[in-house]
Amino acid sequence: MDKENYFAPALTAADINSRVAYSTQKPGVKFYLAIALFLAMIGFGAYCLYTQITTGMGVAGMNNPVAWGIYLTNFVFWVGIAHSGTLISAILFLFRSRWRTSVNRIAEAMTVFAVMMAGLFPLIHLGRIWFCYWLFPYPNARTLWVNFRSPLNWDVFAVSTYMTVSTLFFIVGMIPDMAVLRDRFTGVKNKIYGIFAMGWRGTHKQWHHYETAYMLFAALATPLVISVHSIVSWDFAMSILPGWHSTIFAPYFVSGAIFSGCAMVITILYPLRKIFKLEDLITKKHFTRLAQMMLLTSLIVSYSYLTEFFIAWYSNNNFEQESFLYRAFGYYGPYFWIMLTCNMFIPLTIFFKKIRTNVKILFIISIFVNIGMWMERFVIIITSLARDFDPYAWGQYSPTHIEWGIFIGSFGGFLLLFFSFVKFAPVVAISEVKGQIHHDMHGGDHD
Amino acid sequence: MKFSRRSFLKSLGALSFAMAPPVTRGPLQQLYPKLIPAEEIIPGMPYWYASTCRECPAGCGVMHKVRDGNVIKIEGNPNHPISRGGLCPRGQAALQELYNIDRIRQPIFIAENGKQTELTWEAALREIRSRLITGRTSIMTGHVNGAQKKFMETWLRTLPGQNSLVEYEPLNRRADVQVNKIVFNKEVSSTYHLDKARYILSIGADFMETWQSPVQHSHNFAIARQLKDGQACKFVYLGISGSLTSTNADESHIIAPRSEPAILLALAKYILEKRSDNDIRMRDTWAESLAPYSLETASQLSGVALDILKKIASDLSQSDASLVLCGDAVASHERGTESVVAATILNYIAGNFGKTIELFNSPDNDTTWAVSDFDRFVESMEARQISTLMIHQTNPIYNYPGTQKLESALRKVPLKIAFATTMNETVAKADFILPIHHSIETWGLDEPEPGVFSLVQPAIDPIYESRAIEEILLSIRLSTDLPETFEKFINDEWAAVFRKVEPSETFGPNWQTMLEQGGMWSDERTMDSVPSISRNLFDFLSSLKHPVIPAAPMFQVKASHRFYDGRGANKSWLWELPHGTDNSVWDTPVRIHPEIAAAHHLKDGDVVSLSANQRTIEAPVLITNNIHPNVIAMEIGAGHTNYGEMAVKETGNPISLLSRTNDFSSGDLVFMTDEISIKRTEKSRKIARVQGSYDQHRREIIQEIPLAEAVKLEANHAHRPIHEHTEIYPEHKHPIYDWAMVVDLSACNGCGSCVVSCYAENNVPIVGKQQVERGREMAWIRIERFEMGDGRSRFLPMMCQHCEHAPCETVCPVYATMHSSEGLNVQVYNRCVGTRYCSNNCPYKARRFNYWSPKWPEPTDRQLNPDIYHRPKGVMEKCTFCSHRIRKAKEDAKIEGRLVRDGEVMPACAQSCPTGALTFGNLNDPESKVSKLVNDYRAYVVFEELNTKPSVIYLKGIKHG
Amino acid sequence: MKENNALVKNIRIITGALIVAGIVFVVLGARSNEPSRMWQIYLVNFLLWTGVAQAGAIFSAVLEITNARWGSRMRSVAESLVSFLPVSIVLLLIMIIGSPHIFPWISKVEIPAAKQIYLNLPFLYGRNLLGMGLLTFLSIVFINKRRSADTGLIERPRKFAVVLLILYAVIYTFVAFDFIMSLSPHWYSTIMGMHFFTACFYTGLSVILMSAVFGRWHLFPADFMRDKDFHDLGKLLFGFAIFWMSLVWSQFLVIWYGNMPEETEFLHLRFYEHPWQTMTWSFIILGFFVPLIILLNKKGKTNQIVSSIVATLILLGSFVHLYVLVVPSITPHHLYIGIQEFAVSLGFIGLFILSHDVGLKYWPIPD
Amino acid sequence: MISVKNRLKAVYNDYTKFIKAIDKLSGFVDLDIEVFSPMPLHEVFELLPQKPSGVRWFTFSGAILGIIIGFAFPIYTVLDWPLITGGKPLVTVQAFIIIAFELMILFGAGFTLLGLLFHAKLPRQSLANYDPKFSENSFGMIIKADDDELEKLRPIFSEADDVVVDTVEVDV
Repeated sequence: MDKENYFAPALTAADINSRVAYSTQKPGVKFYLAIALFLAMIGFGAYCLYTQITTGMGVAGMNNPVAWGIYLTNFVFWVGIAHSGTLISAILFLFRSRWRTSVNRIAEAMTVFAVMMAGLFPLIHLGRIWFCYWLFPYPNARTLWVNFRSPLNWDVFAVSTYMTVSTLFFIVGMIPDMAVLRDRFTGVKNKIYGIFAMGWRGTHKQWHHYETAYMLFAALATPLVISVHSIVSWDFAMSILPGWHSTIFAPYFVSGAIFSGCAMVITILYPLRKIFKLEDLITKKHFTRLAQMMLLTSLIVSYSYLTEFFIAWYSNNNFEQESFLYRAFGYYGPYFWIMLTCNMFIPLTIFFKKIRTNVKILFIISIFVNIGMWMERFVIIITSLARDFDPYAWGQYSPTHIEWGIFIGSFGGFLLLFFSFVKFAPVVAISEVKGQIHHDMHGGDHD
Repeated sequence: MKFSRRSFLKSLGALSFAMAPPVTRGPLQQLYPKLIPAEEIIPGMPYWYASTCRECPAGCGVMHKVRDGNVIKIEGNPNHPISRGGLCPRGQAALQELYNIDRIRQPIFIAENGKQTELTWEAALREIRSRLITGRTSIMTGHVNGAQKKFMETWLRTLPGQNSLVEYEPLNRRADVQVNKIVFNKEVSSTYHLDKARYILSIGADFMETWQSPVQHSHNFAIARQLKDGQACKFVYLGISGSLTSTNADESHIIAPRSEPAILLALAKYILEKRSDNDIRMRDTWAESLAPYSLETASQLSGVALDILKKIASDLSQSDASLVLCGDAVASHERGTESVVAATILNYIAGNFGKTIELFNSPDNDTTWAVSDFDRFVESMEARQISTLMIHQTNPIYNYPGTQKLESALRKVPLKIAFATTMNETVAKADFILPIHHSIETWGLDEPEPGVFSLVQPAIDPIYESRAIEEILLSIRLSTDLPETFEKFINDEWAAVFRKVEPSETFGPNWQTMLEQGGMWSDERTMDSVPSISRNLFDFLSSLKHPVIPAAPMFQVKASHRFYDGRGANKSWLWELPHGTDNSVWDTPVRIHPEIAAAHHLKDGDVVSLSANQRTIEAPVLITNNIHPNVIAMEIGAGHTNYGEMAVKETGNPISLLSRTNDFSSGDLVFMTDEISIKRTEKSRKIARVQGSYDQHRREIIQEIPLAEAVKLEANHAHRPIHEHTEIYPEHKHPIYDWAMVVDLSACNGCGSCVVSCYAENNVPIVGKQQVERGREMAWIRIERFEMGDGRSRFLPMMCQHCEHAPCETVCPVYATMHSSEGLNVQVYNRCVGTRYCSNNCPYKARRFNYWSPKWPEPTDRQLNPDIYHRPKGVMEKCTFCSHRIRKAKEDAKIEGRLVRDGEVMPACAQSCPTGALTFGNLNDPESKVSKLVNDYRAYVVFEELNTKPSVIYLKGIKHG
Repeated sequence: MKENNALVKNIRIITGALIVAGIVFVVLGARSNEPSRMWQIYLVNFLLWTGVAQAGAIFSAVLEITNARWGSRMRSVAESLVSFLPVSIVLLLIMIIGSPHIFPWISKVEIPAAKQIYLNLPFLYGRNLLGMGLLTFLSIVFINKRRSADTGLIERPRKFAVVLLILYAVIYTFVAFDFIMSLSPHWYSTIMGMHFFTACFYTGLSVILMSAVFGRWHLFPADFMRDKDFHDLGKLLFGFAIFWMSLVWSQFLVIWYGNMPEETEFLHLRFYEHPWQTMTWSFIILGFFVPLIILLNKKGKTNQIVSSIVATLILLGSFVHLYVLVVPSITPHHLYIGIQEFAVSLGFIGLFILSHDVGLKYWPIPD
Repeated sequence: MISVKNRLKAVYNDYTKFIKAIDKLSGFVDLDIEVFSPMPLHEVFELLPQKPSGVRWFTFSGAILGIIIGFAFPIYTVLDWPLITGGKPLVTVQAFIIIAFELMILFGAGFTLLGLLFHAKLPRQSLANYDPKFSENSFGMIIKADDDELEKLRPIFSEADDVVVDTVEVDV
């Protein structure tokens, strides 16, 4: 698309190899401290899950009207974050945008690990988690299959497909880089990287098939992203609850996912860039592009909020009107207003060039957006359940320490996987960056 | 359910051995087989035993369902004149007294220092016989009648010394007899027939909860409410504070305490003038003695607007069959009986005697002692005149105000023997505690109402080492006038009754039919002609003084719909049953008017300490404006100190605050006290309420139809199809059966008997106060109360609607819920994984989730219904229209090669409803009651605009003008 | 601009004739005994062609925001479509006359008071005229700015393009609510706005492709657009076909699953009742399956004849799509296909081409 | 039939020399050549044209298979034990479309991986005469040719940094 050069000037292929390999050296003490912290978080989460399984769902905050709590919020939150990776590596590959090359590996890693965390939550929120395998389509002893009409079953297909495809996309994308590392190290590391490189030799035939395969993966991953998060939104839109049953949910949730995904990418890139000294590979321009993506999707999300409120008024349906009034001014009103400020008003500042180019402010904005998007899922799920059709069954919900523990555990798991990935594999797609630099130097104006 | 095969066979054996005379240790005699001449008991088959409920003096006839040696369900006896098939929540919960963790298992001896030692029966009886001192013996019992009363009296008479049978019952029917003595100078009791009334005015008479016989009155009231040829009974309630009955009234107004006589006599005067035609004798004396009363003074005194009183007066005068009931008012102050006299006068002048009220000259019907006499009995004990005291089925330490006096008196009695099924405060004071049979385990003959001889027969072999009380008395001292075994006494009694009622028949063979029927009732009641007014009534009227209404707040103690006079407080079903009007569970809050709350700046849930007559209790506050601004009211139930695990202890016992003043004529307890002081404590205790909001928010869940329009529509049998929407789904058929339920909202009075019946039938677990607060109650059917906008509220029983287009079925990922070919929404417990999406998607929120694994400590697990799957934690459950009953009915029908007849299948809730509001049947059968009602002009469906096409159709309540 | 004025002249003649015929039938139809038959086809054509015209400006604005150079050539083709916008304002004014026959909530269907605040003629036409007028004005200003920025006079109107895009989304959402959703007053769907302006952009893309292909043969310089541009436009069209279908599918699925009578009447009429069922299936096949299959491989996109046929089919599909959205709400029981419909539609097409031709005068295609 | 051919490996550190050599080599027809580079080189694809990769057909067949399974599987299961839920028709095409779409992508991606592994003959372990520098920043090529052809080609590699020639058995 644009001809801008996204890397620091005078960057050669050799520098890239050394720069990226820097992250795969022997880990320092700080690394082990971080890993210990994440393991502690996971431990706490696992303990909370153990108590919930043994004593029963009662330890969590769910009750009769509000039977879904923050486990579902976390599920949609993690799936939303997962989609940013595929967006950056697949969709922008189809648009041939140039700023994605140095960012797509980190984004893909975030995808794979976020979707792993997301995949846990539909199981954790089950009442009888020890029968969770019944959700998968196999005939039980009396040849009773699963109910394919249920949106939760679509979820099973969608999340497992997404996990498989994004992992494949991630591993195939890394084959050439693994070959680079295989050639740099000897001994055990050579063996391990060799397995992942699957005997890659870098011949022009292999590159030819690799490029086609990568393009096909990207072509498949794009509709996959849209469909998976549409299905996640149809978990709620397929019900008849006021506040859930609205046709705009699919594009609303997809743009929300990309919105929170870009925010999480910025949140992770900012510290990563400092720790592993990748300033000249991941430059200010990347942050600006990500911020622009955030601005676009924030506008779509705000559009969806306003449309939902307008249609709730226009529809003159008593349930819808009361449900949205409760959402804005009821017991959970403050969370709604936090969501509105974080998702609608704060991203508008990205219009100004000063903010768009200041990486520190963008990092702060991305934190706000993450909080805002988590609040959005929380508000949608909880307020529509707290007060829906029958005033007899109106109630409240507040998460208990068990639920917060499992939430913290999921963050611990994500960060553990992410940090171990960064230690094990190249943080930036070496061969793609080389390709782009080579292309700039020798390629001339091809398109 | 720890009921291993070995223990099952053991109990099977024991059961067959029990076929011997029910008293296992007695000499073997000719065997009277139980209901079915069972060659052998087929395990798995339910057997029904007709008996009588002894939870309260009303005496409803019940059927006990026995499966494999355990009573699993109590249902009303359809052909018993009092219950007619229905039961109240207390009757349904009697099982929790039988299977109670705090049951006394064998005789206990409590030494001076309070050390309890368990004895065998022989040792206990030997010890008691040795301690027997010649001197006065008295049996302190609750209300007993029929054979048991006769046995005790004859037993006491044969003992040396001047013995007495003391019947202490705080809530009783003595007022009627006393008042009739004043008005007619005759000791006659009166019976009220609500079904014949066209206009009912109730002054504080909560006849749907505790007043006299709630099941019978509710049943008759529902008949009166039905719209037949343009007429439906109108019901107006005037009372000091709101109640379940006042909520069901067409108009309910709050009146000042002690202003009842003024209102009633003013109404009587109005009718006297209006109906100049009818032949009231001594019209002039009436006019002269009623002169000082007028509607104007009555309205100033009571605080009710004048035009309302005028409207009531004109309605009363125009109605041809009216009825005035006077209830709690009698206990509002020591001159309470005056208001009942005034009500009787109003009934007399309105000509209700002979139409809606009948008089009986059977004076010995209600022989409970007046509380004033009980005070003297306590003084006699204090004066060491009583040498032996036997306590049976009563708890005066809890429900008699003079607690300290009674305790010191009891200490003075050398020998105290307590006969009890479960421990309570008074029993704990005895020296010997002897376990007696629960009413389900013993024989008996009760006569709850004149002419009704109701059988009590054991349904199962006694589960612990208990014996019948009569048996114990005989083993203490054989009495010359009594046969040597209680069994023989009962046979003679029934033979005597039989001769009286059916002289032509011989007793032997008919005993069997009588066992099946559950007793004998002579239809023709001895009915007196309307007696003449006694002379001194008029000087009694003239002696009425102008009541002085105290300015300071007054404290009213109300009988509880769930716990009567505090006796049901060890039953978890009753605590978990939401209160009739404010849906609170596991607590009895004190109801306060907003003015008093503002004065003490209280808000809902703050704990106040109430003190009166040198005693103080603590209770949480519940603000309601359905109460007189100067009155605070609290229900009996909490405050038990020694009454088992379930009783609520934090909230105090309201009766202890009452002063021991008694009514001037009937001597009954006064249930109100003037000097009450309210102090705010720092503590606050959130009252667990199951209902989210009481306003319908324009969702028309409860719909009503004005009387005028209903009359027009009923006249031309208008019909209206329920579901007519554009359909984008294909039609699916129900070939044989299409089960549906019709709920008549004009009949349902929100008593909650269906809720407790469902708990008993379907093993619904109890979750406790803290979990109900967090919204995890498990009731499959619940009573929703919504305000109708003009100050009234109405009830709607809500259960799973078994929708044709059920939103819950689509979203279940594992086919745990689906639509059966019979129109039922099937919930498969063992397939459920617990995603809970079905509960989210159900607009009626009729689904419950097991957040914890339910526990039934021994012996409560013996009450579990074996037909129902034991749901573990993490599984969704809901109302299944008692699918196990449907399946059983279909099996029986299949054996006989026919379809299930209409009415053969009755879910537990429909069967137990005293007013017959719930009807269940097969829509495919055009003759069934249900298919006739479904297209009734009053029929509608909740949330019709969601197109879920429910199978539960509601009939609109009728809104009187 | 290659002066092929012989061809241009007879185009003008034909379009002139079509416009006259169109006006005659409009007037006849308005006076006939069932004027709503004419006015509904008038509304369908108005929405279709205004959407296409506006999409031209939006296409240029999107290229401006993403400062993509690949679309620089076809941009001027897109911008020439905008010339129809002023005409559409006039057509909107004319439509005021026919409003009682279009909007059922004026007389036929009574709506609750709260809704009458929003659904009343003065407010409805006020906001739409204002909105469309503003959009027309801004689009024209933007195009002039863009052309002068190309020649380096002023810096790129990037911010202007963003504002134009946001306004487009908001205003066309209200156009959708007013002119499509309000025709069945008790029906509502939150995605209607997004659904409409995406459909307009999608139809606009196909018209841009058609006019680019047609222009390349006859009017514009031969090497005006290379194969690569057609390939990119084809890919964009393919992408938008899927996105448009995902919105149609999302609306259908949510309403079908909810089965709320308020919402399913709209669906029942169009999916399950005889005359409209075939129309619905035809617009789905034309709008989605045809481009999906043909534009899937590279040849389909680069071969101009094939892509122009696909573009026309997409245009036809969009017409039928708007037809199915609007007409069943106005005359639900009778499917009118006759001369009146053809005449009015052709009149609109003539008007569009004529204004397009005038537009080319102001904004010549740079060679 | 096994025949002995000699194999020439040339390594270039400078790109321009390398591309000049490739340019010259592109003249020869059916040359058995393997070009090594650390990144995909579009100039090489143009100079040594290859037919479009077969991976596409794998993806296409995978997608079609996914759709077929996506529809057949739910329909079979629902007809195997027909249960009505929520009043919806037994064969709810609306729900099965979504299942089919997901499986289309799943099988599409799976078959693409198979296609890649098959065409690029990837999961093979031997890295015979592969120079680790090829993956860093230098380019190279390996040509198999019999003697006379080798002679013709030799001058082309004059500018190569390193040239190695040895013999290898090849079955032809």
